[in-house]
Amino acid sequence: MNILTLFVVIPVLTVAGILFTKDLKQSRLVSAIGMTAQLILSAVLVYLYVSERNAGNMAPMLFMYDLLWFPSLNIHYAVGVDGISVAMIALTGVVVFAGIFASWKMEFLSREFFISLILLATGVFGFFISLDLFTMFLFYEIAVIPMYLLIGIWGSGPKEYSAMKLTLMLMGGSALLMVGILGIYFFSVPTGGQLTFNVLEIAKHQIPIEMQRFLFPFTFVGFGILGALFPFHTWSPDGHASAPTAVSMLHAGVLMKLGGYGAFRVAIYLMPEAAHEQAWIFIILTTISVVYGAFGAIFQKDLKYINAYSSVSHCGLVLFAVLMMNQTAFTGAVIQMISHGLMTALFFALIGMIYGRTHTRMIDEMGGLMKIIPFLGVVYVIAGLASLGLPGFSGFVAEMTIFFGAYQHVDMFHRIATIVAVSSIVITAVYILRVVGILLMGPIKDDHFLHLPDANWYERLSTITLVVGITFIGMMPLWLSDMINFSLAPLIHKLATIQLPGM
Amino acid sequence: MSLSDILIMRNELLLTFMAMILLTIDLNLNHAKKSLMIPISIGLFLVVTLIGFIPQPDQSLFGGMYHTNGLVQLMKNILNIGVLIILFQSAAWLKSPANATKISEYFFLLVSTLIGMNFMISSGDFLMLYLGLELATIPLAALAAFIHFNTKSSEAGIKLLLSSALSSGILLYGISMIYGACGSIYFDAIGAAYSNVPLLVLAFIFFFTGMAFKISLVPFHLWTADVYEGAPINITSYLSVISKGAAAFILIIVMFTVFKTIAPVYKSMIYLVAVLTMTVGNLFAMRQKNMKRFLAFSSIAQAGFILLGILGANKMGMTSVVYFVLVYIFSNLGAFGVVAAISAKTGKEYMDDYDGLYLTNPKLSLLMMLAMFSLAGIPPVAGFFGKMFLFTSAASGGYYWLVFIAVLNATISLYYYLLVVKAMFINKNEQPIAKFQSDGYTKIGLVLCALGIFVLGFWSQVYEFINGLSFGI
Amino acid sequence: MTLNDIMFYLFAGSILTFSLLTVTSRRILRSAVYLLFVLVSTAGIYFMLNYNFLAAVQLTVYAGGIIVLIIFSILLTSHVSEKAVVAPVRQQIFSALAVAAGAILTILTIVKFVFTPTTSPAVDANVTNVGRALVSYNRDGFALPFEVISILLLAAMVGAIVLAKKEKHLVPSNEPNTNPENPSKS
Amino acid sequence: MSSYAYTLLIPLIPFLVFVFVGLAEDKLKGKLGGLIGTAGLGIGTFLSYYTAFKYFITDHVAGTGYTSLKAFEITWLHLTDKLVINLGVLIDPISVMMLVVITTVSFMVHIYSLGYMEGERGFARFYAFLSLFSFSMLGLVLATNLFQMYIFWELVGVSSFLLIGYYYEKPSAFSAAKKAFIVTRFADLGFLIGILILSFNTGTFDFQTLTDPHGLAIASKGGAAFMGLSIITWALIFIFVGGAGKSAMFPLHIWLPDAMEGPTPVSALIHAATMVVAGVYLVARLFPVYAQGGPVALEVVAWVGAITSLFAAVIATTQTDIKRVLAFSTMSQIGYMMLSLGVSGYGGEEGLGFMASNFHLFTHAMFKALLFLGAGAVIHAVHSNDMNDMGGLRKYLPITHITFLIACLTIAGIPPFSGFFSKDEILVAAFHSNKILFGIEYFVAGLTAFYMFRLYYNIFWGHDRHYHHTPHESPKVMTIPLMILAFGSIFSGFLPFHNLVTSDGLGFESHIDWMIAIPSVLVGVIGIAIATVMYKTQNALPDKVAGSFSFFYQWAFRKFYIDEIYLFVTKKIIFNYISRPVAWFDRHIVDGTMNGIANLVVFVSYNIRGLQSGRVQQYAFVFVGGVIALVLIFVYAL
Amino acid sequence: MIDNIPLNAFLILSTLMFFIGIYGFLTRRNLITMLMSIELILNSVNINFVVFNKFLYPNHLHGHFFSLIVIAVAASEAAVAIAIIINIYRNFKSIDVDNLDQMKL
Repeated sequence: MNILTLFVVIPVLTVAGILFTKDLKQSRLVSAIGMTAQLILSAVLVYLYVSERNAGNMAPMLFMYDLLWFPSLNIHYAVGVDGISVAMIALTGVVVFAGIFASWKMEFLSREFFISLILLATGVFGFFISLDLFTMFLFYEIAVIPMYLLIGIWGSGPKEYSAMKLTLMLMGGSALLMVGILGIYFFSVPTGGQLTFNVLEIAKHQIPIEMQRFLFPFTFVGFGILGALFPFHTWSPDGHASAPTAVSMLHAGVLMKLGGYGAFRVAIYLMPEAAHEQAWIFIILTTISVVYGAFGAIFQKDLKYINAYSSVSHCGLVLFAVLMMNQTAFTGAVIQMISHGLMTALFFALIGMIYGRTHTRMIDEMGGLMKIIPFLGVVYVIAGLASLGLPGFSGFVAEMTIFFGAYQHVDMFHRIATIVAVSSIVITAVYILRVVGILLMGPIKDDHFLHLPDANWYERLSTITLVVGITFIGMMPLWLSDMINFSLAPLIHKLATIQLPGM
Repeated sequence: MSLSDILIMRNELLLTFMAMILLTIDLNLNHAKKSLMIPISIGLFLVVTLIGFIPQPDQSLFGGMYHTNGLVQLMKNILNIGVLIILFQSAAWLKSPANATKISEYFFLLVSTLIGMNFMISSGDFLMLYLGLELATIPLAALAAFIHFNTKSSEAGIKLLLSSALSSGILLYGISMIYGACGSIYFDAIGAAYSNVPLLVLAFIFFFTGMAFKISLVPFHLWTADVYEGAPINITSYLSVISKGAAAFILIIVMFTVFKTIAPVYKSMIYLVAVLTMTVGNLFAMRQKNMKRFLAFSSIAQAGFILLGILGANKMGMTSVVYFVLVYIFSNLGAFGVVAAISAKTGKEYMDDYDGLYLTNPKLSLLMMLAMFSLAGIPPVAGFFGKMFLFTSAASGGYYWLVFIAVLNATISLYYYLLVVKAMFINKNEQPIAKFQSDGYTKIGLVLCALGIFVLGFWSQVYEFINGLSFGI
Repeated sequence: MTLNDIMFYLFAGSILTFSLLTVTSRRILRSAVYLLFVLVSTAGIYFMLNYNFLAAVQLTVYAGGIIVLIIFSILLTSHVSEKAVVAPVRQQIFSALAVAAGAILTILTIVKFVFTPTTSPAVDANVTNVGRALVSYNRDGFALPFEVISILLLAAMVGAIVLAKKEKHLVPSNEPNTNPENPSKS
Repeated sequence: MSSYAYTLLIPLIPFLVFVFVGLAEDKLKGKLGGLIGTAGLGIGTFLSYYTAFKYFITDHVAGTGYTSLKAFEITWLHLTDKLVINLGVLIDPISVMMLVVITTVSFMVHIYSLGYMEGERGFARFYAFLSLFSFSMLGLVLATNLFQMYIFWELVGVSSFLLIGYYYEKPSAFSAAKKAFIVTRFADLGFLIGILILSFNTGTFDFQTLTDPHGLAIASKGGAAFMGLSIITWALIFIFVGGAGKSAMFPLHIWLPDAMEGPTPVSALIHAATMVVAGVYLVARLFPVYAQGGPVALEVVAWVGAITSLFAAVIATTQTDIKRVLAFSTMSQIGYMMLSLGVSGYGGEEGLGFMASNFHLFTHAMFKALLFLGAGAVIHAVHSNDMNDMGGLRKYLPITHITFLIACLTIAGIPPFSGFFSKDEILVAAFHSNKILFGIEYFVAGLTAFYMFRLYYNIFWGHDRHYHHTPHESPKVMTIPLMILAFGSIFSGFLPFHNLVTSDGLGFESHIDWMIAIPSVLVGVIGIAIATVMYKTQNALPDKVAGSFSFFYQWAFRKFYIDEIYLFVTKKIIFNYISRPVAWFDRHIVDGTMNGIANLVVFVSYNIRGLQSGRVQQYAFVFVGGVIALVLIFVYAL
Repeated sequence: MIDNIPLNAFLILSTLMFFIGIYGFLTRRNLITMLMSIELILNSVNINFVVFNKFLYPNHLHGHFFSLIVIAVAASEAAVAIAIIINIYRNFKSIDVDNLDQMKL
């Protein structure tokens, strides 16, 4: 079996396995085994990919597999990966793994919880391996819909409202996407050819510019909603705040990346001309996202809201970079996706763990936790520092690559936008330190907190996995950056051939 | 025309025989054994359904009044499968003392409406179309009013009958004008003579509204909710699925054959009606608390989606419509099956009653959820593919904005479908519906639905098979 | 103006007048009788057009069958002297406006259209030809509808019987539509 | 070149120590963590001295200039085709000098802390952070390129943050740490923007390429103008903002006084000797670029330096917290260094200011570290920072007293202590460049002497206070570093800096300009004399003086209300007028719109319910109406 | 026979009758009179068919048979309708259409 197909098969088998379990212990064991296998598989994939590249395989996509599914519509189950997808798959593997361990004690309807969670992961994996827009869209929706149950059943606070809002807004996004994808399909080849959903095929030809102008906003905003593009980001704070820990982790860590990845892989890759023409609108929006999200985070009191707004800011940076349309910025966007995925997953894991102990997420009800739960406290600080872009952690690499990429434009507009976006690093520092200060430092606010236990083994496993990921990328970004860089070559080549001004 | 030619009409003939056999057996069966009619009927119908799958040549009979081909046969088979599921689902309800005396009449009337639909789909002229339509409607009104002592049931019956009489009056008027202008009632002759002149457009509108009534398109849908609510559940599901599906089938056939010359006109009309139907259906469905009524409005919205396929006006469009109806049958019957099973056991029909259902009846809840997702068009269940292909065919005609509106409406519909999911899975309930076991018939019916919902999407051969039979303008 | 013309206008006038009376008369029984007049006048027109068979069917089935059925049911459900409740004026005005608009639009459209008669030789609608067409299974034959209508009539009969049949046990024990906690009116 | 490859170990050892001690914090009992850290740094110190010796003496061919060479370099990240981020070790006069400064001070602090921090909770953590800081600072000075410098710049910032917030349970400590981090972060934003602009225009990060006097990468980029200044000038100004932030230049200085919340050894190491001079080092590092690419930027540097030195010196005269006095003094001295750079030219004698700045950096590191450690010993003895709680301590703390006095004399510029020499060079450089600046510095020199001796007298003279227990001299482990640093303070002035550290690598002849030196010594003596009069014995004079300048005194005491202004801007403007409205806007406008759409749908849904009245005639009416409407639209309108 | 009467006269007649029927359907309160209105509608359609057949297409008997079938359908419709109406009368003791609004939104 094709190695990529395994990424869908293993979760499905895991789900099937969970169906036969009886209690929490069994179902979490099955999930853990399945997702560990998935993590190992991700690592194997990275290894295989890199060695294949080193062996001189220059094909744009590796491990391709193609199965004609709906012949009359030319829909295929087509999979294949390049460096970008491999990176995203690895990210997903790590976050899902951490997510399973972060929800080790999910007592209520545990079976159903793990099934939904892994179903979500299936969708994400499927999305990243897909080369066919149809299957891509299919997996996209598979990934979105379990969110409703996950938030609705296992969430907290105004969970029903949040779950509904999140689902509807994301589905509204997919309404835009649907138009975009169908439009691309019907203009995928010059007249007379067999229409196709295959991304690689479509990229060979040029979609008529008038259609691009029409379709690009649909596609970009469609994915952008999932990527928390201003002003369509409001599902994110509510959704994240209400979701259970592992779901927040997966959602912010991985699912939101579908937006960035899709915007890049579909919107920009297939419609570069329109993207170039209309980029300015979205650059303004994403710049607003970046700064606005950061400012929004300063004022929040709920840990999850803070992190959600921070995600708006960070994911805004992804889209911002994607719109800059040069190799460095693209690389930065991908690294930022991975980096943010790991960081925000870590944050949400920690918030969940802290909430599990203190039963509050309001920062002003907590204080001095560092002394009580030093492990979680330290990891929280690490996550915070990573988030504010400290060198040595992945966030720094990503942000710098983005900023330097974005600044390479010759015209003033892009550079001013870049400088505005750069300024978010200060605001980020403000809200991160504010939280760290109130939450962890200072005197202990509540005597009830005095005897809280520090992290358990599974919590440690979950968080350390993510910390290792963040630091590894932060310390040694070159392999990742090169892997991505190489995969950008076809697109860069395409951009070069269409002679866009200002490249 | 020889005897073997007559066998081309095997579906209608078999159903007629079945109806006769049922009446005969019923007359000779004493009172206590009436419930035997259930297995007999289902068994007979199963045979009919299976025979339907034997391939047969395309042929035209009675000088073109009746014609059949692979597509028509497929449509009939689709309806047969749907009816089979409904028969399974009706068993529990029929066994109740109030209905025990009327079992064979129930089956007889149901089968005769199906005969009507079959003739309608096979029709090659407006007379047979009209006749089939009436045959499909009049017994149905009787079925809607089936529960004597229930005022709502009678009300549903008379509402259905009177509204449908009015609509078929208008439809007839349209047909008469078509006849007057084209000089024939045969589709082939009319198709050749049809042109874009005011009278024929007017005639088309009259005809179309008559069909729109059947499919319950806005603004010709208002009867739907009341009738669906009042009628017995299985009749409601029959109305919402089989009746609607049959009408959609014949509508798309005549649209693609008879009226193809005025396609530009009717496309903009369908555009308008599709938008109205989806939107209004959704807006009403949002606020419903009664499950039957809820499903009624949701089925109105679904009908709006069907129009998208007609709008594509090509082979893809027809394929997607037929495929969608097939998927829709399984999805909607899945939903109705659960409602029927719960109603038969507990008499509860309101959404609030479903609160916390998952904890007591997980399997029913899961099926209901799948059905809801399928209706909403969420992958990986079949509804996603059905909707997706409809959108694709509409997009193939360049109707991107319509696709956008449609998907937005699908999103709104997701809202209320999720309300059901929410009730079952999320809401807490002090007294949830107690755990119960359904009888074998119901179970088979539900399992069939679940299978269909799961398999149809991934099994691309189904779609390709339909595609092989379809045609466009 | 020939006698035929006069006959036509007579029939036409009576059809329109009695139609109006049918839908406006406040006494239901009278309405039924006016309807009878309409149907008979229509039969008259059929006679004038030389469609004797159809005219006969019109008289027997419509005038003879349906009107009798209607009158019976009127007698069954209301008193002879009972006056029908009149719809609110608003409803009447709106309906009249809509109907008038519809009629004007339709008639305008019809009038504008030029009908082109066929040049093929006519078939006399005598009973022989009618009978032959009725059992013909070829083009322009109507054997199939004729057979199918029988199924319809049978089904209608069974339906009517089922509905009218007195229940042996009228126990509303299992009435699914009532749920005191959930009023359907909201 | 490769013969210097071992220098990689100098930053690497502290890093490994940090990782090890950091991870094993709980397991390290007693002083083990501290000892490991100290040992690690000891090796580093040894290597640094060896390097300095090797670079300046053994490897140096007489008569040639000192060249810069890369001891080691790897590629860390590709940004664009041209812009590549490398990590490496650059050996040149200033980096070697900084190696010596950093390792010396850091090693002293490590040793000192073994005594000072004894028994503190998180002792090992303290050493882990110290090691992290040493690593970052060493990485910073050894950076081969601007971006590496930025990386370590940030790391330095965070280690400073961690160390200031060492007593994290104290809210004031953490808020000081936060403030330090955010203010410097804000400045770093300028640095980053500067890098963006500079690297974009020059296509390189590499220092060697940037500063190559023969092929200056910036040479061709002079013209492009924005608001009257060339784009390179803007880049350099932005970069200087970064430097100003780290070096606590006005108006980005506000974090430094608060940073005194950290343990005193930390203040000595970071906030006196090493990190705060990073800004100076940055400008020095890019000096050829400044000198040739943006003279205007240099002017800015000079003025900012001058203003800061005056401003800080004025405030220092009024403060009572001894560490704060020292902090303002540090600012003032760094102002000197900046000024010196700002007035310097490039090459030969012209580069006097450059040399003087580095010279002063070097001597300042010694005496300011000494002052802080001495203050630490005092605080250790009396458990208070406030000079009002002190007095007459010379009896109890003899070693501390002597070393402190030496440091005070040094900073006051009294010959033959090292401060005299380095300050004199600065004054000379200023004198040749700009008389106003020179005047300011002259005045500041007097002020410096005054406030240092005010401090000195208040601590060690005057009458005893009520101490909780009798103050006693610190243990050896603390006093020995004091003595070593005192030794450095006295004799480092005799180092031939003009031959070693110059703007173009070539040595030049330097001599003491007595026309300037004598008045400056006089000013220092006057300052000391006034202080002696006012503070040697307890009397009412200070209050009187304060009273007669009460308005000005209050301003100075309140640090000219800069903190309040910042607070106003951050709390009121940013928090209340930006963040709160953003949050509100997001909830009510953006989200409100989304919810509004949903509500609208519900509203419409509610209002069209009349359509579904249950009355079949109405249904029929709609039906007929629908037909007519369709006819109207499609038959008559189309 | 009546060839000199214009076709449109018949069509106008039938159209008027058709809309009168609709008017009746929309305004009559009694279920049976509504049913009678339906009969008017069907009758008008029949006239159309017959007239078209006679005037325009006398070569076949399409219209004729259409009318014939419509009459039969009308009869069966009436039969079922009246059965239901009687049922309603049993339940409501009235056949006023206003009673039939148990179900609405």
